[in-house]
Amino acid sequence: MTTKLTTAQMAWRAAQDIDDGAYVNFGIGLPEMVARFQPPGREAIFHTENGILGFGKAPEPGEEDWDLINAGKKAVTLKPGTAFFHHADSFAMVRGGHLDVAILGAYEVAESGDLANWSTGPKGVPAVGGAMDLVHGARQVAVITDHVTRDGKAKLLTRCTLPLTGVACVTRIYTNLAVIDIADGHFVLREKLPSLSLDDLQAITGATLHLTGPVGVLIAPEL
Amino acid sequence: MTTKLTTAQMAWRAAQDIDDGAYVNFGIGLPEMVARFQPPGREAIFHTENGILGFGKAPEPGEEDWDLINAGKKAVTLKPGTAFFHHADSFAMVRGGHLDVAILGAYEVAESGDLANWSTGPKGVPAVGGAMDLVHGARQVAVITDHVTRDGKAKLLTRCTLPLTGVACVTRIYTNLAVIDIADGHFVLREKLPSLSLDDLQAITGATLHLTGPVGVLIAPEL
Amino acid sequence: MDKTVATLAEAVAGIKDGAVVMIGGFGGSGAPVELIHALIDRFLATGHPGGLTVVNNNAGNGHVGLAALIEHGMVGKLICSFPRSADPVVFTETYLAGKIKLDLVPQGTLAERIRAGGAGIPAFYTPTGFGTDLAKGKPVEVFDGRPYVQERWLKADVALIKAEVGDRLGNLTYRMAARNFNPLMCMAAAHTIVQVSRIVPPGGIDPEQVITPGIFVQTVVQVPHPAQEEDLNRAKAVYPEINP
Amino acid sequence: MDKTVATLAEAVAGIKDGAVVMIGGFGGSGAPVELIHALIDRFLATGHPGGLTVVNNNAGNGHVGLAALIEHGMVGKLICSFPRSADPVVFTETYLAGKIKLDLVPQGTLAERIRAGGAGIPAFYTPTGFGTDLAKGKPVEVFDGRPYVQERWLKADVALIKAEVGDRLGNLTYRMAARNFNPLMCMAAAHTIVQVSRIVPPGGIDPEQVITPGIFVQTVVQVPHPAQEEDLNRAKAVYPEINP
Repeated sequence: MTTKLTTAQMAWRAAQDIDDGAYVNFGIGLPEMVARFQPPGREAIFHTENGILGFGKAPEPGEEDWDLINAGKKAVTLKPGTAFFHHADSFAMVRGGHLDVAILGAYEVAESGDLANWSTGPKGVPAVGGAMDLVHGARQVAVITDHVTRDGKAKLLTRCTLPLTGVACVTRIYTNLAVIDIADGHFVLREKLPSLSLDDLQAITGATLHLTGPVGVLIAPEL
Repeated sequence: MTTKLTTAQMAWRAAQDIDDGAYVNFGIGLPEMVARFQPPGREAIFHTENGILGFGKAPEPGEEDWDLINAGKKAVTLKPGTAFFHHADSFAMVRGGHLDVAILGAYEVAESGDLANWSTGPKGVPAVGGAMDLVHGARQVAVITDHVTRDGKAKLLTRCTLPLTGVACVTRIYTNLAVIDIADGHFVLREKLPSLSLDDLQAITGATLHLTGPVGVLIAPEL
Repeated sequence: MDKTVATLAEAVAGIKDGAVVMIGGFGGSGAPVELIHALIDRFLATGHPGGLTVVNNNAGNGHVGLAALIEHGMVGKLICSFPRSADPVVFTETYLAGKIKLDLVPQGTLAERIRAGGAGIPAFYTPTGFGTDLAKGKPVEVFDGRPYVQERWLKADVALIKAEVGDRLGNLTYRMAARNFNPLMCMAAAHTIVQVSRIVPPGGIDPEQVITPGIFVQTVVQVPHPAQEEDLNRAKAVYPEINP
Repeated sequence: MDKTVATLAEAVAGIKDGAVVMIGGFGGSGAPVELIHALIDRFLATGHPGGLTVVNNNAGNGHVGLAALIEHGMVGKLICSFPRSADPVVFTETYLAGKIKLDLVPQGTLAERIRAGGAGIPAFYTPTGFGTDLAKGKPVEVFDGRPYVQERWLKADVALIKAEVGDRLGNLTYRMAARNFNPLMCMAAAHTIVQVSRIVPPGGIDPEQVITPGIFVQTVVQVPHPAQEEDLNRAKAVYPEINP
């Protein structure tokens, strides 16, 4: 029985790829956790859609200032060098290619790089937020997601079945089982859990996993 | 012999039409002089393309700060309530319809409202500046100009002969002989010097002057 | 020139039935709660204004501010990017009952459309939304080999804005991330109404620090200690209070 | 992360032959005179970079700054709105001799094209220039009954910027109307090089007062008492001085 990565371990793994000095935007939810695992000695700068660059960690409970929040409406703090700006300037940063990395959640990712992460279908109240903007503009668009749905269905597919967030936009996927790049319309396996065979991983992946070199070992510390 | 208005008197006349609280942009040259004749009790706010709203008069010689200049590169001063902003915001004010009045110079104005004020033809170095932006967006685009050229040729025409700055943009013309509105593709005479007959004025105007009511008396104080 | 008025009631008196009303804020941050409540007061007293089209990033939270505006049936249509919140019950029920129309716009496109409205740019192209349901029916053009969606400007009759410091000329500063959509909406509305925590004389704001120059503002009203929507919701507030 | 470098020479070392270089300023106000002169020094020492395409509102004044860059034959093409000044002799003679190309753009369109380049907007529509020679050949589209010209974004390889205060993260403030095109050009260049009068530690600029957030800046160099182009010209300065 394979021990999947925990969400914290997935976030840790994604954090290892963020360079010193990188400008990063984290989607709401699991992607936000990546900020916690910034490797020592590296200083990435965090961007939030609602107009802050270079914010710090969450305040202590009771210390919140509700004019100092992130895109998920959670309280954050100032750091030396923080800057405030309005929403059009904020999305100029996004759309204009100034972010190095955006890390987002996903319902489905296709081998083409298509992403579906905003709508599970026509029922209920639709909501999109900044997801469709974030998938365009950041130099790298990474997804962090469980490898399969709660029902065990593949989330990595030849083609998305849910409404798209963006076309051909995802460049890397961090799952609880593997790290996969998207290149030339293919999933390229970079790392997998050592206890998991390639065949078993392929069996729960909805499109072919390509290999372009040795597959690395996906490991993360206990967190 | 008719005594034409001096440039100061033309500027004075134009200034009488600027309401309290109006946001105004003055073109380089003669239009800038209009700022000097703001009627007492009225507070108009002056905009300059290079990113100042609400600047004050020229400083004393030797007191200039060359980071505090207008679009004509002349030194201005601060007033309480001045604001600085960048060039895109500055032209958002222009293009976005936020200025009440732009007062510009002219080589030629057509009865259609077409304006030619940036190029006298293909020779030399062409230069346009902000003129083409200013003619669109301001709620009223007024021109201040001698009624005829130095050679005595008409500047108010059925059709401009020089390269256009803008199409159907001018709404009012202040000359040294008359005040003329443009409405429905016609010159409508509002005021003329009392000593000048309508026939004499028409003779030096390149398109028909229409009357839609009594013609006012164009008078200005000695200045 | 003096753009200040003495009361919230006076500030919102001119808003007409059917008006397009931009409301600043991102969630509760930067939301002009007192202006919205003044508009509700007017509606409760006079039956007007109704049938509003509201432009906001969200759709209200709890039973105060924008949520209360919707709960009182004053909003016929909402243009927003994210109609969800910690307590979205008012919008959700109104929407699922078919009593409010929703025009969903990606957040960056919403911001840029509002800026375009303020800047006199009738249309622009963006990569955002290409190939998705939200771009269906919109013109697409390829530039430098990449497809982009054409989006139109967004303008409003009125903007309701929360700022921090203002002067009688309408110059404004904001407070931290409460800035968000507020400066853009100031630009895009024919009549921009601003609540500020503090009115200072002209010159009281350093000209370098003016975020919204007064040309974009028509009305300023002082609200010295504005409510934070998040605090109201944590206190389970409902507007207007039934037992005040 | 530290974007500061110690010398002007280091700051401009990476600019390549044929680069598109945006240069901030409106006339002399906000013009990065020392960065331009450092680039001339490099050219005099190495013969590079040449064949530059420069984007600036003007075309230089006298024989310093941008005028000197042109005078040394480093500029193959200029994109600007107003190539005139108190002493335009350098550009005028170079242009009339056919040694420099000129792309004349209305000033507001120039500003908006640069902002669009920085904001990822490949094209937009403006009323400016419709029906004039400067819009010839450009697509026209009618919105709400009014014709508009389609304009494309403008991007650069490098921007040379003058700011007032900066920190190692690249956050910037400007001085009065020296702001002008500078913040826009920071956004539109792949590599933005800024001279500041003063470098402060992060936090030394109030986060409310940052005009250019550091994300738009790659290199910062301190020039404590920058020359004002207007003062140089009144002193009839020529760069480099023949008798220093």
